Amino acid sequence: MSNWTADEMMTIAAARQLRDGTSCFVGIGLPSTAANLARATHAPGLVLIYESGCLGAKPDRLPLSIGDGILADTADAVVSVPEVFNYWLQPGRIDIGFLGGAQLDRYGNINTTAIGGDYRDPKVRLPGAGGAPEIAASCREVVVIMRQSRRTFVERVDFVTSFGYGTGAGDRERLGLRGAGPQVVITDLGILQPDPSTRELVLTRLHPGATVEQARAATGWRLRVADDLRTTEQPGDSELSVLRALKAASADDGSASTA
Amino acid sequence: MSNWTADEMMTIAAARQLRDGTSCFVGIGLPSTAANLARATHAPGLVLIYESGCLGAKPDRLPLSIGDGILADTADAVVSVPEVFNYWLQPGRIDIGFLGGAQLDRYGNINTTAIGGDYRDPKVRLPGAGGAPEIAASCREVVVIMRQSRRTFVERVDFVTSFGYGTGAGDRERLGLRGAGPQVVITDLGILQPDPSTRELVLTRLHPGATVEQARAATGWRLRVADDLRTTEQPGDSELSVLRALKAASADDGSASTA
Amino acid sequence: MAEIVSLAEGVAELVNDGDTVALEGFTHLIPFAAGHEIVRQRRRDLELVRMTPDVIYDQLIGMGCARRLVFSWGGNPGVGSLHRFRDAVEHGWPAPLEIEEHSHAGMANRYVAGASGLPFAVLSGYTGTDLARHTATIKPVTCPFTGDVLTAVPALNPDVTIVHAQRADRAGNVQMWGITGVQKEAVLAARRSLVTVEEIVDSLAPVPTQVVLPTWAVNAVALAPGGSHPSYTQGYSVRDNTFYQSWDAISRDRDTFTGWMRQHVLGARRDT
Amino acid sequence: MAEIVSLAEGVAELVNDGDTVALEGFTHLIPFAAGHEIVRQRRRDLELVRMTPDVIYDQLIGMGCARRLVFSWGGNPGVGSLHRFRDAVEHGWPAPLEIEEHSHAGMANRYVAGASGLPFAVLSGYTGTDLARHTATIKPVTCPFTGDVLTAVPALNPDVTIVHAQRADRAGNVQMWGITGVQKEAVLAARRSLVTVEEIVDSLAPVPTQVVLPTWAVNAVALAPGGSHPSYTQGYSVRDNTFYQSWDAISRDRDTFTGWMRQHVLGARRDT
Repeated sequence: MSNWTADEMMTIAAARQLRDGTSCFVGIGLPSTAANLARATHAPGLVLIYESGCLGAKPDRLPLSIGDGILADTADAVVSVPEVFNYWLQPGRIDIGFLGGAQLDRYGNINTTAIGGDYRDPKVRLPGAGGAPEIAASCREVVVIMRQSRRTFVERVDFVTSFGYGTGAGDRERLGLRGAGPQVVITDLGILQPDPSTRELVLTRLHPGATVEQARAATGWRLRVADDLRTTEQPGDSELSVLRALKAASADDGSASTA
Repeated sequence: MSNWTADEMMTIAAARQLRDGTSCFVGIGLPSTAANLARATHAPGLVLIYESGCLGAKPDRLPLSIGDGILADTADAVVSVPEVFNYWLQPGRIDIGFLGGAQLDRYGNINTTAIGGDYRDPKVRLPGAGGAPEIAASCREVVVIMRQSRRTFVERVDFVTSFGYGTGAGDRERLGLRGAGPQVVITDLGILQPDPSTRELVLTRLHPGATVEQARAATGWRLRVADDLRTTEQPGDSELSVLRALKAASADDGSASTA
Repeated sequence: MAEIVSLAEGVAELVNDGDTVALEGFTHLIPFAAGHEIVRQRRRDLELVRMTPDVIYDQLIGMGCARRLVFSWGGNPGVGSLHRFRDAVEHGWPAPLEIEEHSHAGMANRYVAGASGLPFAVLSGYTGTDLARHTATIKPVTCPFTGDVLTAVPALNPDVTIVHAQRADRAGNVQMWGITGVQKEAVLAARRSLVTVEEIVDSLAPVPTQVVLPTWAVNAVALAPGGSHPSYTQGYSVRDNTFYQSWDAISRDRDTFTGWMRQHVLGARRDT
Repeated sequence: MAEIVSLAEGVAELVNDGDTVALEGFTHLIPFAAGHEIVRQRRRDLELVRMTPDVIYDQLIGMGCARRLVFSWGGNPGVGSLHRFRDAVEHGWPAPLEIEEHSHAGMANRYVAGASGLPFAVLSGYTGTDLARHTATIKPVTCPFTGDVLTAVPALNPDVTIVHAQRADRAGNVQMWGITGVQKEAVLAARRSLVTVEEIVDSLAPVPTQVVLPTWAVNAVALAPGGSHPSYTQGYSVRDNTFYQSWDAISRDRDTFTGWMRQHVLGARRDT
């Protein structure tokens, strides 16, 4: 099983970011796929929290929405939507916020609202915020998973739906945001992480077969490369077979959505 | 069954105030006894709400506390304590707030906090507020049941735990309180109601056998008597037998308590 | 006490042109049958309120029932865009759609404030985002004890809230379970409420995760079996994910959409 | 993840002298066994927080464990006074007791704010009462949208909250049902939490009206069958109303009280 798609590599690299025994607030689409892959492989004790109010959901197939019945059926507790945001997310109880997005910028800010034109008269109207702004603000750390392209990885997002590092170091602290922000961004080409001093996203890993040139070509700002750039470990057979089984067992095409 | 105690007359007169099909937020002790008597006689559709979170409780015996198991077992819904106060009481959904008290004044203000001395160093320390301040503020109207004496019916309460009409007409409106306030006070001697113009509590009814002189002697202010003073209808045989059966079936001595 | 009515009666009595209307149900229990009845009764100028507009509001918007939308996530879950919603926002078809946009946390708290009889709710949210710059109903509020600055959002009090539930008893007490989202708050926040149910039974046996709405907190209950399709009703039906995916093609083109609505919604009752 | 410990270990590890401690349970599920363990371990200078102090705090106060009490109703439900509480407030025996007094609505909202990670909560309450004049933790707050003046109360965040529940599983997930009062909020608002349970089981079958606290939201779980007596645990025991009534006579006199505590609490374990 030595061949795989870039999407599979991305999902597997994202799943590896989730440590066993931690709690993860899961957006739908790519994050949900990766989180469920992690649960099915190295992190059986990963606690999945969905904004529909399902705490500790253990789906055996990928849900298409954040409110599929399988999530409630398998959850440790089902609570109201106000409760999941007020009692569980807001106080900073949740370790990892796992988000996708339509546009991401140099400082990890995410746009899922509108692209082009003016907010009142946009060129492309996206679904909007959902739970993302508070997930990005309150989780101890944020993991982002997004396909990389010059259109999606931009110098500055057209609309800040979810705050990353704003304009750089110090902004989160100034705003008094609880969580540490986007600690890692996983793409179909590699992994970006914030520079400890400037908070600018820097390429720290390339997936097997991808090149720095590809990554730079797919990034809308002058992408810096870490001195110790490393290569992601290729997907293991079990990772691939479990991922393919999960997707086969679900109606989900894994398309981007952050409900 | 033509003989009865003043307490029985008081409880029966109070029960008669509760219309069928209305909702009633019930304090423990005398209010709970009267509310359950009403449910067992003329008001089978009376909705009893207890601050423990029991909505539509239908106890077949008198609970000793507002949290007895029989209340949860028979309720239409059991909700959290924050919810019963925030979603059910506060918005003014509940028709009648049914309260007791240790001290009541000329304008229907109730004291269940402290008597004599200073608040920080009281002569007698009472249990305190419980749910009463917001019950008195938010229910559409308030019914008070209290044994009448010069010690308990005073010119001005030592401590305003639950606001009635303050210092008279207009105070509730000035404070923007949702409910209409204490519309009727039932005692072991008769019934007092607020004067429509001044809001001073006036004797409008005497229980059979009681006299205006007794009522005045048991009141700490110059008690005014309504021009159309009437006599309470005496307890019916069924009212008495049901009340006695309820009390026999319960551990409750009906002693004052507003938990 | 809730009145047991037909769905057509319930919508006719409770939903007026120009009303602020909330149809809630968080992926689960979305009241599609009621939404379709609103389309059939040709309500206009509605201010639609809903956390996740979903396909149901895509249909109401595309049929020209809406003047304004208050929401926090307007997509087709797991599929992508709501094309009628986008067409209204991007091109003003069939009519311009004014939007008031929040986050889920903000919308949930607005319903909580509405249900609690408070004019506003406090949360720690929107910080650093552009939402706060574009949405007038997001303001700072200062803690009188610590001086911390937090975010205030105003209460939502719809003229009418409509939700779908598993069942009601003959007295009009409503019982729902599974993912119950923000429905209790949405009903308690509203001036009037209509609940559609899968069945009306003699008595409501308690169920884990249940939310019970006492009959005296609801205006009307209407029997509408399958009334949540293509959403689902736990214990009665499963989510029709295939329909949600097919909606992408149906709704992408104005004529295809209109034809589909004429055939499946307007044509679904003879009186239209 | 919650650790399964003995009650003695749990109290020793989680409750320190000088702590702010909340033992909650609204008539139902009052954690008496844990309160008695606190007395046996001779904790001192505690700030006790509880909506309804009840007999459990009458015992802690009478045994000199408390420096301060934050509460909203300090009586013996259906019986009358808490004599040890009154003696401390009226005569400073066995030590002066500082009090911070609220209404139930205020206390409940203070726990809600604490559980929500907010510094304060907003309610419409205390209006016109003397409580607002004597309690510093009640302040006005103005709605930034309507200008309405409401009431603010600060969050409660106990150092440790202790509650009693029906059962837990071996992973430390906690399940309680019946009247669950403000326990979820009190546990989530606290820095540390201990839950005593009637039994520890392999798996938690869902129960109507249940509240589940996931193991990762609790610090420690201790087996304490009958640990709520003379309160009760729905499905396991009934409220001992006779004891509540007899407490009136036991607690009225200082020596009778002390003797009773020595015999039934201090003497109830050999290590004292």
